[in-house]
Amino acid sequence: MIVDLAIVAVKAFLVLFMVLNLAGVLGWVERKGSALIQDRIGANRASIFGFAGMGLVNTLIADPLKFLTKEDFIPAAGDKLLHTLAPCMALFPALVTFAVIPFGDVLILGDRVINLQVANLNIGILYVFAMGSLGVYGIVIGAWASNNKFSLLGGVRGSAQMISYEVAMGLSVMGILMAYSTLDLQEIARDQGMLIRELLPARLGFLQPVMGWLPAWGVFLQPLGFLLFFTAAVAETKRIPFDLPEGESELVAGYHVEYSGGKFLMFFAGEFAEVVTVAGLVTTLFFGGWQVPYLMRDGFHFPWGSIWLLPHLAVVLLQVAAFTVKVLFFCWLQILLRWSVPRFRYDQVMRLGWKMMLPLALLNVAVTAVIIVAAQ
Amino acid sequence: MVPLNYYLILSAIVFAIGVVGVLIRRNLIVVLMSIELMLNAVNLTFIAFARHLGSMAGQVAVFFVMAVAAAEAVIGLAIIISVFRQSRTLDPQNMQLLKW
Amino acid sequence: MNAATAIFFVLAGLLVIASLMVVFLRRVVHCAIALVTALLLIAILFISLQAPMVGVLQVMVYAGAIMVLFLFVIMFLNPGALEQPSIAWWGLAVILSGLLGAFLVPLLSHYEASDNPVTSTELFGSPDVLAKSLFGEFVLPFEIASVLLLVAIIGAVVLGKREHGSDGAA
Amino acid sequence: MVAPEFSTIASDLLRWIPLIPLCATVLNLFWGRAWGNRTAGAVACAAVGASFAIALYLFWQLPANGVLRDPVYTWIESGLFKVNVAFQVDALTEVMLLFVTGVGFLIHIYSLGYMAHDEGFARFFVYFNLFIFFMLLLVMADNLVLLFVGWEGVGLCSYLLIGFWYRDIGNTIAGNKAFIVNRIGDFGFILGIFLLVTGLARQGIWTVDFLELQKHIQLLSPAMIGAITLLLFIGATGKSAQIPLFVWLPDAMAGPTPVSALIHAATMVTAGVYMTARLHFLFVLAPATLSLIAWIAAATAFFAATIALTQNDIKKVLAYSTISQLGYMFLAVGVAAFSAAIFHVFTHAFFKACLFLGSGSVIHALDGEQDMRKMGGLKNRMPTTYWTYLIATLAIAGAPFTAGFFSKDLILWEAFSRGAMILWGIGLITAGLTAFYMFRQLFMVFHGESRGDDHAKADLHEAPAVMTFPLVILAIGSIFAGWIGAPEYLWGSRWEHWLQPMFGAVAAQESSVATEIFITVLTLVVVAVGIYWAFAKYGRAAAMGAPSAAEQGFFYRLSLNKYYIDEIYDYLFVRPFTACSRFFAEFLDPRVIDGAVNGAAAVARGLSWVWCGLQTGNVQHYAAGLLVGTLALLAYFLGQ
Repeated sequence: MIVDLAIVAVKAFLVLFMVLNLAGVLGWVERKGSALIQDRIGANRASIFGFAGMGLVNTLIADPLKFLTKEDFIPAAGDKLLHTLAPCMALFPALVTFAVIPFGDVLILGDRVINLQVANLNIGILYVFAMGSLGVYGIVIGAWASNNKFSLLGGVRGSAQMISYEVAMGLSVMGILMAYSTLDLQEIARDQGMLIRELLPARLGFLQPVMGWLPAWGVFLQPLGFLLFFTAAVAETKRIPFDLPEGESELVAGYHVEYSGGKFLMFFAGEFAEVVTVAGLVTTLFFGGWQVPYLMRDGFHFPWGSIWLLPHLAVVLLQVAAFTVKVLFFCWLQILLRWSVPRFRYDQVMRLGWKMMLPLALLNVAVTAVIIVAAQ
Repeated sequence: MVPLNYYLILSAIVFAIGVVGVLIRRNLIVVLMSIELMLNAVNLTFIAFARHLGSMAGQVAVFFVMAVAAAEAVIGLAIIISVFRQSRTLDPQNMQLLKW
Repeated sequence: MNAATAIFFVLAGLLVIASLMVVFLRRVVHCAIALVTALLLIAILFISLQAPMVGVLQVMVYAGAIMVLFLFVIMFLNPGALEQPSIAWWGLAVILSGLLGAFLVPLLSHYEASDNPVTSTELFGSPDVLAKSLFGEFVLPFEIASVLLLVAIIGAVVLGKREHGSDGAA
Repeated sequence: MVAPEFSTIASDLLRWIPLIPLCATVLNLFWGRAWGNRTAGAVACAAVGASFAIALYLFWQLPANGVLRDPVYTWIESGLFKVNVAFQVDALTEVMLLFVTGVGFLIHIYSLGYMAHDEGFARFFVYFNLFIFFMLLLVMADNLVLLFVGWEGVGLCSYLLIGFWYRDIGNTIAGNKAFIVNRIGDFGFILGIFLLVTGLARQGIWTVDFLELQKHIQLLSPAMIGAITLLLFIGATGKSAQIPLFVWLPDAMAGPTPVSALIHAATMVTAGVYMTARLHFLFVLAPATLSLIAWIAAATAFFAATIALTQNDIKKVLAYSTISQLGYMFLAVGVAAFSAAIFHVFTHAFFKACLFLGSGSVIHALDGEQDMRKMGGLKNRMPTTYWTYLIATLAIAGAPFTAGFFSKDLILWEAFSRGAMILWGIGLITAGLTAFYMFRQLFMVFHGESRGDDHAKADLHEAPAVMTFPLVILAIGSIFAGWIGAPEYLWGSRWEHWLQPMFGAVAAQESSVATEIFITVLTLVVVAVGIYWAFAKYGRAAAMGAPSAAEQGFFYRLSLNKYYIDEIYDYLFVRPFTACSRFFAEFLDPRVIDGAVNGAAAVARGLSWVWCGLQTGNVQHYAAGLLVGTLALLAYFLGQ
C-alpha cells in the first residue's frame, strides 16, 4: 500500500519535474531557435564567471531571478483575489494533463508491474479535454481581474477562440477513438504497436505490400485527424499564429498586460507547459506514443521475419527514450511554427475554426465510420 | 458507502439555494446561473439514485439534462445579449413591455 | 464515520458554501467563479458515485463550455451597475425557499429504507455501459436531443445576429 | 306527352368548348397586361374561334334525334343526391352553341377595334372570355344545378362589364342595379329548382338531370308544376328583362357597346328563353303559367316598344327594342311554340348584334356621342355602317325575306293559329311600333344634315376593317338566317324539322295557307305604315332639335320618361328598403347588438382589472408564484 503510493508519487514527481524543466528549456530553445531562424546570435549577455552557456544562463537562471524579484503589481481597481488566482488557473490544467499521458509500457520489477503512466483512467482522453477546457479560465479571469480594456479584449478573444477550437479538437480525435475503440491513452499507445497488415481487412488486401509494413500509428490511420488535431491544439496554446488574445501589436499583451513578476512567470511557464503537453498528446495519439517501430516487449520483431531479443529494462528504456525524442521533436516543430507563420486576423481565426476545421473534422468522423463499418 | 439520503438532502439544499438566486437576483445572468445550479442539484439526485438502484437510466437522464441545459444556456444568453442591446439593462424588473 | 463519509461531508460543505456564494456574491464574475467551483465539486461527487463518464462530461460541458460562455457574455456586456436589493423581497424569497428545503428534506428521507445499493460492477458508469444504454434503450431521446441542440444553435445564431442596418454599437 | 327516346353518344370533345375560353381567361388574367394588347386580343379571339370550330364540327357530327354527352366528374355527392359536371349537346343546345360562339367570335373581333385605345383592354377580354365560358356552361349543362352556375356566372360577367369603366360612378350604379334586379329573379329561379328537386325527391327520385327530369316529370302534381314553373319564370323575367324586372337592361347600356351587343342583346338575355325551352316539358304541363307568360310577354313587348318611340339615346332605343323582341320570344313560349321562340332568338341574335355593333361604330366615330339629336348625315361618311344598319333595321322591322320577317311572322302566326287573338293583336301593333322607332332611329342618325358640332364633323370616319367585317357578316346573317325557317307556303322550314325531336311533334292547328298569307300581308301593311310614319315625321325634317307641340303632350312625356317606372320602383321598393336598412344600421346594430356585445366585453374587462394586478410584469414574481404552488403541492404530499 505504502509502496504503491510511493510509486505513484515518484511517477508524478518525475513527470512534473520533466515537464517543468522541459518548459524552462523550451524557453531557451525558443530564443536560440528564433535567433537561428532570423540569423541573429540571440540571448548571450548574462554569464556566470564568464560562462554564458549559449544563453542557457540567461534563460534558466537570470530570467527567473529577474521575474521573481520584480514588483508584483496588482491594478488598483482590479480584483485582488482573482488577479492572483488566474495564473494558477492557467498553469494548473497544463500540468495535470500530463498525468494520463503514458511515457512507457509496463515496467516489471520482480513481481511488481508498474504502469508507466501517472494515472490510468479508462476515460483518459476525456480527462485531457476536461482539463484543457478548464485552461481558458486562467485567461478569462486574469483578463477580467486586471480591469484593463486591452486585457478584457484579450480575454474575450481568448474565450471565444478556445471554445471554438475545442470543438474542432474534440471532433478531430473522434476518428482515433473509433479506430482504436478506447478512451484509454495507454490502450491507444499499445494498439499502435501493431502493424497495419494486422488491421487491414481482407477486402483491402491489395494494400498489404504498399503499407502493410507500417506500424499502425494514428498518423497513418488518421492523417486528416492529425492535421486538424495539431492545428487545433496549437490554437489552444494561444501561440503564434493563434496569439490573438495577446496580440502585442494590437492589445499590447492582451490578457497579461497587467501582470508582472512571478505571476507573469506562471503564465509564461504555463504556455510552455502547454507546448509540452500538446507534443505529448500528439505523440501519444498519432505517433505511437512510447512505441518504437517493431519493438515488442521482448525485443524487435521485424516484418521480414528476423527477431532481435532485448532485455526488459533495455526495452523500457528504449520506449521512454523514444517517447522523449518524439515529444522534443514536436516541441521543436511548434517553435518552428511560431517563428515561421504570421498572426491570423481575428475573423480568419474564427473562419478557420468554424467553417473549415469543424466541417473537415465532421467529414473525417463520417468517412472513418463508413470505412470501419465497411471493413467489418 | 455514503447513504443515499445524504445526497438527496444535499441536493435539496442546493436546489433551494438555487431557487433563492432565481427569486432575488436582479441580474438575468445570475438568474440563469441559479437555474443551472438547480439543474445540477437535480442531476445529483439522478446520479445518486442511479448508483443506489444500480441502473444506468439515471446517468442517461443526466446526460440529457446536460444537453438541455446547454441548449437553454445558449438560447438564454443569446436572448440576454439581444435584450441588453435594446435596453442596456440586465434587470428583469425593467423588462415589462409585455405587461398588460 | 468512514473516510468516504468524511470526504462527502467536506465536499458537501464546500458545495453548499459555493452555492451560497453563487447566489449572494454581488459581482457577477464572482458568482460565475463560484458556480464553476460548485460544478467541479458536483463532478467530483459524480465520480465518487461511480459515474466517471458523467463526471468528466460535467467538467467538459458545464465548466468547460457553458460557464465559459457565461463568462464570455459577462465580459461582452460588462455590466457595471450593482443591484439594488429590496430587503422585503429578499426576506420573502429566502423564507419561501427555506420552506421548500424544509419540505423537500423529509419528503426525500422516505428513501431511507431502500438504502440497499445494488452491487455495482467495475464497469458501472463507464463509457461502454453508458453508450450502450444511450444508443440502445434511449436512442430516440438521444436523437431528439441532437435536434434540440441543432435548434438551439440556429436560434442562438439568429438571436445573436445584429439586425441589418442597426448601428454597430454593441 | 311522352318523352322521346334519345340516342346518347359520349364525346370527350364537348368539355373543350367551354374549357378553351376559360383557359384564355386564365392566361389573360395573369399575363394579359404583360403580353400587350395584340397578343391578349389574339388569344381571346382564338379561344372563342376554337370553340366555334368545335361547335361547327359537332353540328356535322350530331345525328338527328341524338344527344352528345360528356360527363366530366361528379361535383356534389350527398346521399342519393348527385350533381355531375357533365355536358350535353342536342339540337337545341347546338343552335345556342353555334350562335353564342359564332356571334361571340364576331363581336370579339369587333371589340379588337372598338376597345383598341382602352387601357383596360386585357381586362375587357378576360371578362369577355369568362362570359363566353359561363354562357357555354349554361347552354351545355346537362342538369339544372350546372345550368344555374352558368346562369349566375353570366350575371356576374354582365355586372363586371356594365361597370367596366368603373371610374364613372354612374356605370357602377348601373352594374349594381343589374346585379340586384337579377338577384331577385335568381332568387325565384333557385327556389324553383329547390321545389323541383324536393318535389321529385318526395317521390323517391333524386335528380337534376334534364333527361331524368323529363322521364319522371309526370310524378309531380299539376299544382306543384304550376308553382315550379312560376318560380322559374320569375328567374327568366330577371335574366331576360320582362315585366316587372326589365328595368336593369336599359341602364346596362352603360357598358361598352360590344358588351351590349353580345350580352345584353344576343346571348345572355335570351338565357331565360333557352331555360324555358330546355324545361319545355315542365312548362307545357302548366297551362296557367304559360298563359301568364304570354300575357306578360305581350305586355312587355308593347310597353317597351312604346318607350322606344321617344328615346333619344341611340343605345337606349336598341335596349328597349331588345326588351320588346324578348317579349316576342316569350309570347311564343307562352303559346307553347318553343321552336318559334328559339327561332326568333336565333335571328334576333344576328340583327340585334348587327344593330348594336353599328351603333357602336357610330358612337366610336363620334367620340362617344350617344344622343341621336346630335347625329344625322352619317350616311355618306360611313357607308358600310349605314348599309349594314339599314339591312338590320329592315330585318328587325320585318321587311319581307329578311330574318326578322320569318321569325316574327312565325310567332304571330303561332299566336293567331292557336286562338290567342288579343295577344296577336298586341303583337301586330308592336310590329308597327317596332318599324316606326327603328326607322326613326335610322333617319335621325344617318339622314339629313349633321347636327353635331364642327369638331365632331371633322373627325368623322368610317370604322376600321376589323370593325366593319363583323358588321358585314352579321348583316348577311340578318338576311339569310331566317331562310331556314320559311313557312310552308314558300319553301318549307328546315328549322321545325331540326328541332322537332326536341319539342315533340307540334300539334299545329289545321289552317289554310290563305289565312296564313293573309296574316303575313296584314303584318306587312302595319309595318309599312310604321315605316311611312317614321319617314313622314323624321325622314324629311331638316332639323330635329326643337320638339314640336305634339311632343310636349302627356303621352310623349310618359314615354320619354319610361312611364316613370324607375321612380315608381324607387318609391315602392328602394326607399322603404333603404329606410328599413337605415333603421337596422343606425339603431338596431349599434345600440342593441353592439351594445350587448360591448356590454359583455365591458363586464369581462371590468372583472379582468381585478386580476390585472397579479401581472406585475416582473418575471421573478411569477417564479415566486410557481414556488408557492410547488410548496402547496409538497404540503399536500407531506400531509398524505
